[in-house]
Amino acid sequence: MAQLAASDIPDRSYVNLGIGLPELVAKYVPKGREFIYHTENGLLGMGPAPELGEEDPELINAGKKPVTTNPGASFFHHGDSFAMIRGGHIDVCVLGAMQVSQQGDLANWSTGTPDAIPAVGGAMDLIAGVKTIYVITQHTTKNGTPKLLEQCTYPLTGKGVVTRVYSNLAIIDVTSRGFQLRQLAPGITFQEVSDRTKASLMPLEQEP
Amino acid sequence: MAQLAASDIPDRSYVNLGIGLPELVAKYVPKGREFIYHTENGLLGMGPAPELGEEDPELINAGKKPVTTNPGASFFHHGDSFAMIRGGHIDVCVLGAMQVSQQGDLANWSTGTPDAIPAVGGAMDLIAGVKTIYVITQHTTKNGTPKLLEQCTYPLTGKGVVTRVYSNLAIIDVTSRGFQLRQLAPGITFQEVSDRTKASLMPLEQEP
Amino acid sequence: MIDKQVISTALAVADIPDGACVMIGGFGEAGSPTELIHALIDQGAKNLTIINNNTGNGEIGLAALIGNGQVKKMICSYPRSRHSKIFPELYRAGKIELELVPQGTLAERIRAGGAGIPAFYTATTVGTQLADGKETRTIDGRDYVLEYGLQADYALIKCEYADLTGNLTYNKTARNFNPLMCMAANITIVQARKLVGPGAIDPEHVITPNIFVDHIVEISTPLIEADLIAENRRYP
Amino acid sequence: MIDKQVISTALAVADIPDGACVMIGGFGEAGSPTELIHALIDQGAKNLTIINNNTGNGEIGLAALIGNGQVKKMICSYPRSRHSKIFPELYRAGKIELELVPQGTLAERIRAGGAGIPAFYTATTVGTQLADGKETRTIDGRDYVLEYGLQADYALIKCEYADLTGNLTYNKTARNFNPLMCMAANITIVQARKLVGPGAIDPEHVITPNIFVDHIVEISTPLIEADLIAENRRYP
Repeated sequence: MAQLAASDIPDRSYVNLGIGLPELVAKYVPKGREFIYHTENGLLGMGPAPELGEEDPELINAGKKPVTTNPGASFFHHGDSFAMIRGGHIDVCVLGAMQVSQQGDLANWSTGTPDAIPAVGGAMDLIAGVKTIYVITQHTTKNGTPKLLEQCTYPLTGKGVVTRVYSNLAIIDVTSRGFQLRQLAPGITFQEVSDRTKASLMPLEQEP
Repeated sequence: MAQLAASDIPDRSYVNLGIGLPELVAKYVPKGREFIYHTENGLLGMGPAPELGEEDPELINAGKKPVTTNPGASFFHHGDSFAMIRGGHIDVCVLGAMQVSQQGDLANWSTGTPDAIPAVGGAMDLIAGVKTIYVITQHTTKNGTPKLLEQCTYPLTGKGVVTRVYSNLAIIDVTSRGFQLRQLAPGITFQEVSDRTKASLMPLEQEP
Repeated sequence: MIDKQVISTALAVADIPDGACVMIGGFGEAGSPTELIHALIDQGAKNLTIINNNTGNGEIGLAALIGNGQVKKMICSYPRSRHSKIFPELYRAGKIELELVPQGTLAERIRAGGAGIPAFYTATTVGTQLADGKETRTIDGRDYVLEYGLQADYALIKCEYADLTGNLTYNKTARNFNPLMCMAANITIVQARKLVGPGAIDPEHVITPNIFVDHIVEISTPLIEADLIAENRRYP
Repeated sequence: MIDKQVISTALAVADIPDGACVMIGGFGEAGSPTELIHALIDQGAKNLTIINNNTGNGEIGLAALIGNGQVKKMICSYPRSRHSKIFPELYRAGKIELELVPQGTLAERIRAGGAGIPAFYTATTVGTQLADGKETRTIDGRDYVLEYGLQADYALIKCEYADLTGNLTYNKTARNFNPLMCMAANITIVQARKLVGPGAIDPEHVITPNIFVDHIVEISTPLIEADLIAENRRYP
């Protein structure tokens, strides 16, 4: 998934990766391309994790894990960092999801249950500001509940923002007509993906 | 005038000086006090003019004249510079005036005549943002027309903002009851000041 | 000469009254003024409103301040994290208020508070429940919500270098919210890893100009939060 | 490796079309990208809207661009100054439009345009004729006017050091509007006094991060406007 997502990102893109699965995208920069990674806590040109023992507790990413800097990096404060996000300067953001609707709505910050501690971080800012939003996620929850739905039931992070979903079963575009299959994972059939998607899924042949 | 204005500025104040007469204030820092001068084009800790031949065309003040930096100076962009002004961080601003009204209205950017090129610069921002606004001015225009008035006739820079006027004839406070004489220049009588002021002027005895 | 040095963290925070609104810099551990927070615990001010991106980790720093019952309300973007347990417990028990603000809106509201902008429009939260009850407006065909600037009585800040006049620099991603909070607080109290003379910081490299700084304490070897948490340490 | 260098000012400005909105950095002479402006005069784009604090001096740089009839409208705070004569003449003759914006509001509108803030409130101009026709609102008992963000198709910028990835630093008060305009323009074109390799600028000292920069031309010995004006030079 992460590798396929990386292969769809254009050369020289400014990219923000969400916490968790999306972080894996950084491992698969395609040959001949260069991505500049932005982390919203104030670093552009983020490099990989440091060697053990080389960590600086004040050089971390948005997930609060130690990172390094690449040549051409720069530090800035949160105001400037979110100016980059809100101002539309980040090209691609890859985020995790709890739910994605066929209109491109994303829910990834709260289950909405009464005892949940609500915590949004920078997700709503990224969703509102970044040009292209990719989602990378397991196709269903651990107990098999579909995450791709006609309507999200969890509180939204943003409306009509997701353009493509990379799951363990398929790559699916969000189009004006709903979910459109783009590519199946090896050994997976259209029917298997469709069965695990709680919304209409257009097969490859119906592509306009 | 400039010296008297300087003597009313508290120690450690952050001070912005308007172009022209107000610039003279910088020559009269009272003994035992330190002022930090802000120039809105992006410098805090502005020092005096450089020696001849030491000028840097990219180290200038708001009047576009060469300046120097004092120890503890810092450079910043216009956004941060006017954040200092608009955010109420500058303690005192000394400005020139075309007209001041007894309500503390200031007019100093345009005569409002049809062929005038309107030019406001940073005057309205300073007026709106700085805690204390002093005006330093000749008491009348060159041809004797009063500048202290019941109402300004020129377009306003800001309403109800001037707290004190230093003129060549007197120091005058702007109070809720109007102009209040505070100090006469040597050899000047109350009557002389009052005659050259086109508004009611309260003499020293009436001070509350 | 201007000299904003204070000789102890205790003196630096001595005047913070009950009910104050206090901004605390840092994003997780990076840039967190742990020594100043501990001094505030010793000092004991109550009913505080605290503005920080998070709610602290383990039982030290901000988490300990909350655990000590000094905080009435948190304004933050992400009140839970791997090592955060004190805030979630109090929140579930209804013993602490929470105003949840998206991280970028939080940063912009603090910047606005410092820059004299009382309110601004942003697309963040449009169409979500965090926009409920907020004024909206359509500008050039897109919807935005109205957000208000945030100001505080005090800010507690950690920096790398400070000069005696109050110019500051930060270490890497420890910069985060600190420069914004310096601008938005009435009184800004700074713990500096290294205090230097005026002019020792190149005017081109100053991140926070001295106009935004009031008091500085030198803490040359600050606590490392991750180590304290690994050791299950608590404060006091 | 990312390399944003362009080999000539002519190539750098070649794509600017008629009718474009162009931000030009600088405050008076400091930070003014004179060589890029002269390239734009050679290139000939017409009906431009120009955003700059001033309107240029003498008959070079921005004043020459205006004098060459390429500018339809100026957005600025201070269109007259000691050596400014071309704009005043055209303005009095009704041959150029002017949108007068207070300097701080101009800076904040550009910053807002770059930061995705479509509109904000400010106390500047309240009670003056520059607030005529503007929406006002009372917040916490004080009156404010609503101002909108400014964006541009292009920005012409002068910096001191640029690295090949587009990170920039500036020289002293030449910083002024330049970093804000880099943020607010769709395409940012920079003239650098010195072009260096990636990593040559300390990440802590970068003023404009490379995300805001598109094309860089090295101009190691830029024109000194004051000298040209003293010599009554004109361009072309």
